[in-house]
Amino acid sequence: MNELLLMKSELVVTAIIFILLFIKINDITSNETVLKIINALLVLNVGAGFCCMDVTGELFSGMFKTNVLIAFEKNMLNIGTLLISLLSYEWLKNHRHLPEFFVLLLSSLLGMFFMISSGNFLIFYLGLELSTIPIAALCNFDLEKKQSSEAAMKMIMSSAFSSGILLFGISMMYGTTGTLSFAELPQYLDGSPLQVFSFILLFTGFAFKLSVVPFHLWTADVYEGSPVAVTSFLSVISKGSIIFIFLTTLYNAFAPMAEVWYNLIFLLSVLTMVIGNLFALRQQNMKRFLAFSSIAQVGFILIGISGGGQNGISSSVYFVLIYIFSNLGAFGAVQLISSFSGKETIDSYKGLYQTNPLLSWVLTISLFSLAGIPPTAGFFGKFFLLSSGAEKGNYILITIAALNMIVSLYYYLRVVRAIFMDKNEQPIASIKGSIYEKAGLLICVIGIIAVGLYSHFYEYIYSLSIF
Amino acid sequence: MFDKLTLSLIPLLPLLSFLMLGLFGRKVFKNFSGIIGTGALLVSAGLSLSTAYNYFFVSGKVDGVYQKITALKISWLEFSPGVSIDIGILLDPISVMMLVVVTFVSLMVHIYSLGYMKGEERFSTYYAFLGLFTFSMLGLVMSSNIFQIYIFWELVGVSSFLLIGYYFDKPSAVAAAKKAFIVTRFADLGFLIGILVLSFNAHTLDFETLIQRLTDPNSEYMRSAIAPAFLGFSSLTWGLMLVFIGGAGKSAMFPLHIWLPDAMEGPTPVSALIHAATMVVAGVFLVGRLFPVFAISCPGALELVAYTGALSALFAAIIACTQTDIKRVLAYSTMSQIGYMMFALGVSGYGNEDGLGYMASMFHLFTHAMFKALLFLGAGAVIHFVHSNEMNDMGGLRKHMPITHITFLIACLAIAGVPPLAGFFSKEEILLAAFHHNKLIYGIALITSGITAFYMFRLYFNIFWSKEFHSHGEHHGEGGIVMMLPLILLSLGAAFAGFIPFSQLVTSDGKPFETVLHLSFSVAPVLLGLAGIFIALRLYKTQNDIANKISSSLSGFYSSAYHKFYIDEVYLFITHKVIFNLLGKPAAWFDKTIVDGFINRLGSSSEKISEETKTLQSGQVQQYAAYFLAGAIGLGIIFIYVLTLK
Amino acid sequence: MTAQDIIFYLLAAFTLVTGFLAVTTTRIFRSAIFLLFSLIGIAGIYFWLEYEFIAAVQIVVYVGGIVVLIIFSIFLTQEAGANLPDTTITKKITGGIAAACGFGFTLLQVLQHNFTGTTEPGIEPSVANIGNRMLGVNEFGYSLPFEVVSILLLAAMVGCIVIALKTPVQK
Amino acid sequence: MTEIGLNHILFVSIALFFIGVYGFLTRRNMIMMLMSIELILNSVNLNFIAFNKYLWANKMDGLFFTIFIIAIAAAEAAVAIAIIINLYRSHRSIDVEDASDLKF
Repeated sequence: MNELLLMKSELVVTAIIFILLFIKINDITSNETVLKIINALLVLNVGAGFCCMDVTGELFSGMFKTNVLIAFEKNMLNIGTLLISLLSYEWLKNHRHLPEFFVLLLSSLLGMFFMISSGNFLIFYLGLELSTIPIAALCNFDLEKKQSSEAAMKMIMSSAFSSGILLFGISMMYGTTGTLSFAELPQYLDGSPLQVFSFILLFTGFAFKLSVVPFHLWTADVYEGSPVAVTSFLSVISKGSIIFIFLTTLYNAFAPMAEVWYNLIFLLSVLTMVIGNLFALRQQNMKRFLAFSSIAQVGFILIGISGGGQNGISSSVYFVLIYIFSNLGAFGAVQLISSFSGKETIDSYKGLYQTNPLLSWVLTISLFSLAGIPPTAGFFGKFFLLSSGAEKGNYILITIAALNMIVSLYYYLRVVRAIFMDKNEQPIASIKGSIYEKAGLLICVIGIIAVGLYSHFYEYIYSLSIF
Repeated sequence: MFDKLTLSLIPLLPLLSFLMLGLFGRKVFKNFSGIIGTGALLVSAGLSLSTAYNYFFVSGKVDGVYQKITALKISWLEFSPGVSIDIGILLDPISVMMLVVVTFVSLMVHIYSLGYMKGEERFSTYYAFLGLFTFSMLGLVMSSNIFQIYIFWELVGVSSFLLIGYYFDKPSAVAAAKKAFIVTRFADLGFLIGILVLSFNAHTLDFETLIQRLTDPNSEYMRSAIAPAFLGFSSLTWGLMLVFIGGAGKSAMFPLHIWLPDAMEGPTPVSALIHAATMVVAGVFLVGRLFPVFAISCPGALELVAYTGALSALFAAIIACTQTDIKRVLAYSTMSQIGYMMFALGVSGYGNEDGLGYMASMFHLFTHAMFKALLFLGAGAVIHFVHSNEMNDMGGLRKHMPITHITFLIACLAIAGVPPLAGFFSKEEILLAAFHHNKLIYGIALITSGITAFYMFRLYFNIFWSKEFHSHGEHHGEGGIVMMLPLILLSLGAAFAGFIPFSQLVTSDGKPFETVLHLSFSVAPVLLGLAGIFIALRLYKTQNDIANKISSSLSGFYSSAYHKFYIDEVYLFITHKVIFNLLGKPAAWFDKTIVDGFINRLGSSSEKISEETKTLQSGQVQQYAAYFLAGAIGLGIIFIYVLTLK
Repeated sequence: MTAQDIIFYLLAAFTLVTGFLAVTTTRIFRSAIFLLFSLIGIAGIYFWLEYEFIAAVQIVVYVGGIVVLIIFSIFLTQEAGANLPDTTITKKITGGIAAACGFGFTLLQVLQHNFTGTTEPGIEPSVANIGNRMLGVNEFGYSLPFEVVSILLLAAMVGCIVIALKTPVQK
Repeated sequence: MTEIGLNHILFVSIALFFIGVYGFLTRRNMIMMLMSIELILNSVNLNFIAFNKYLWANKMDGLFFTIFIIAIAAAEAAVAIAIIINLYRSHRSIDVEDASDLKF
């Protein structure tokens, strides 16, 4: 029984996948009813996630392991998935392949669960592929749109290439150490050049999924072309899951290589922040804009990760929690506007405040949180990331990060300005979202405010961050 | 002692007013919004005054020393072992003084705006923003924790962004709001890193503990903090300098002042509140808050404060002489006066009479709040009347606006340091402190005080005397009782605030001391001030084209000076040729193109780089893969051959 | 040089040459066939290494599955695929340089590395051993990855069907 | 016994890997790119088998990794081909250089 409890998140998600397949095969109900069922199931899934969280243990001789932190991370991903489902109501309502959409989405989620629970390169790799391949298919879910299939093609091609390189790294790592298990790895690591090289190849696999420069080039294209629901899943849930497993592998499996990855992260986080910000400056399409801004955010998370130790874990996980709410809030607003008016450029957002004041505030709060302006949670998240980085005394990195925060502020304000201050002859018409979308946005805003101001969240995560 | 509830109400009332007006203002309260906001602030101001009375005269002093009282402390987050982030209220002489200043000036602005902003479409939004600003400012001054102060510091930034950009249909206002926000945020990040540095050294974020740990030379915290860390400075020095950068940004010190003149695009009462009395002195307050650390442990950082302040004071005063937009004159004047406060802190020592500069700085902060708010509100009345910010459109207004005229004159005399008005006393103390510590700064301060008198009276004469005022169409008088009452109240402050015995109340270590005013010492600054006034009088009281003609061409000056050697021309030569053309114009140019231009160029060049690197994102997935491979191999080469870590 | 060596060299040369031809031949159908040969060559190396089961899987899945799938899709897209303009020479050169540098660098690292293996006795890669482990849940059991892969295949199937299904004409 | 050592096989696999990379970087036909990916995955498989055989025969990690890679390669190829066919429908082309509407 206890062994089943260890895998309960995975089992629940698998069960939902099969329920959905059943619904599809029998073709029983209309889209709206199916969405009701799905949302109810996802709420149940979130609820189930919070039950019996404090089981710790291993299964399959260490291939699968879980603890409270991992359970909490899975809950975060569950909440994010629920939010995406709520926020995409309008788009999903009319989609011909609704159950399949969720089958793929949840398969991907399941893959992430396996990935962050993995104690072994094999499960890690399988989880990674299970989380990637369905997303590539999902990118194509705007079936009539040319851009959607282009995005899917770019996604599958780049990710196949990346996983080829990742696998090459894993195979070399296996050759030099003789083990695939994360727990056994540290004792075989001796820092020989081939190991360093295979570690770097492995690292690029993470970096690709995290959109770390220079492995980020697919990001913006795929984000722009895909349906917003998929984009937000990619940029929030997928990134979050990679950060979690990244932390585990770096701090545990690759602990003896700390010097290498510390320098690697230092180098790449600077590059990532600078490039992400520079490109975000120029974007007109909101999805593309958010893509580059999320690249810059990843640069920030890397700073926290470079701190190492308990602070590194807790600040990164805490930031991901905030990032889920802030980014989904922003994507939710973009999604709503896009599905009602089809407009996605920043220019078309001009004068939004006149017609949709509440939505404007939601978007503004989310962007402020992404920019790290107090008292939104984003500020606290960035503060803890910076202080985790500062613990290593790397003030150069902190200073560059601070400079980048200014640049990012500049472009976030550009959007806010368009919404509130610029004049527009024909602003986007007043949007009446459904109860689902309202609930989703409300949860995001509450999350953005509460996670920052209610310190218990950080304390809780900090208390879990022991490994 | 101090009732927690009462104290918390002081900031919470404006917050409540913000929430009410922000959420329901437009629909429910409409035109009552102003009354609600003002009412909330009236109560808040009353509470602050009673708190101040209670603190200074009843229970604040124990054994002859004003205590630091932590009236409220809620532990918000145990951040890492031993370091907790608290939300609290710290009462000490400067925070109590700031409470009074902030609530009083804010109340005046609230009342004044009832008339000034009447009929605005977003009237209730305006009051909501005022409430938010006041709340954040009060939270800032009451903070007991350096992290708390930072949060409110940022909130002040956000709310001032909203207020400056209030006229959002004016592109210049929007640009100014954005600039103010971004420049101050830039500085704030310095502050944030400074906080990180200090807190990592002291292992605390709490002000009292932090100051105690970083001033005790025997503590282990101190030893690690003063060890050389980076570029030869100790991490303590770095921390304090970074914190000062934050303060310099908010307080518009050179070269981070570029946002201040532009910020004048906001409504004039807002300028009175933000850019005269409250937000801009936050930097001074911050340095004052950490003053023991600066003075005892790190005189080097204090030196930086002193020179930055002195440079800003002189630089801004010179530029103020060249401006024709009356609000810009006041903006530069503010920058100059805050420079005074800064260098006063910079030349101060810690404890007893040594702390004269500290006392003087806080004194000047107090008196400056009065007369500068008055000047802005007076300027607002004038702008309201003339519908223009330009000096050239004004003149001869004394008959049309008698109350404004008199109060404005009082303020000008006060800022010029004419006894016995408020500015005289505080300035004397500053000069005295500077005289004892640093002769160079004393000299700069003296010159600046002369220039100050000159440009203030240039402003005064240009507005109220000069030519006759030709009214175009309808004018609606001075603006009624709601606009005049704040002017009168503030002018009382500007006239009599100097008699408050500050050295008995606000000192660096809490112990009162006696100050003596040496009449002989006052002669020089007062004479210089009067000279400045006199020159302005000769030049601007009546319209005379000699001034323009002479200043326009060099040859013109020589011929007329050769043929008719009038004393006027000597003045003119000194003022227009030397100050205006030789110093003022280049300084203004430098300010506009180099300092300000640097930031603009930074923006445009990063957009340019962004434009040029766009080919990186070519849309070709094979090219992406090539970059991917190159990245992987490149990193491999770097980490195996270049960064050999073994 | 023993016969075994010669067989290996032949297999290796066959694999590499056909692999190279697969990525350089202009005619797409031919390159698919070369790919087929190359994959068979690898299966040959597996045989040579005495990993018969893997060799069998290689032939069944790759040769019988993937390559057929690829050939099938070539037919489906033939009218566009047959006459593609040739790759530009710059692209070929940059691609070639990138690949050659990568090859040289990686090979250098591998050759410089002193591989140390285990001294414990090996396990026979027999079908019985593999089968027992594949479904084992105890130590060295691979039933979890097996289940994960099964879900992955399911998801991939669902995805393929949705995407490749011909969209009915909208009314 | 044979003289063929680990390095010989690694040479083959690395060469095959970069042949695959070369194909991926240069071929314009998306199906060709997919075929290059298969070469890359095969070279990795060869690596795993070689290491398993020569160095770590006491466990069967490498062998099983290979089996799973083969399974995943099949799934990946299937999805990729579905996407390519869909793309072909809308673009009437499977030239990767044509599919570059999304850029900058």
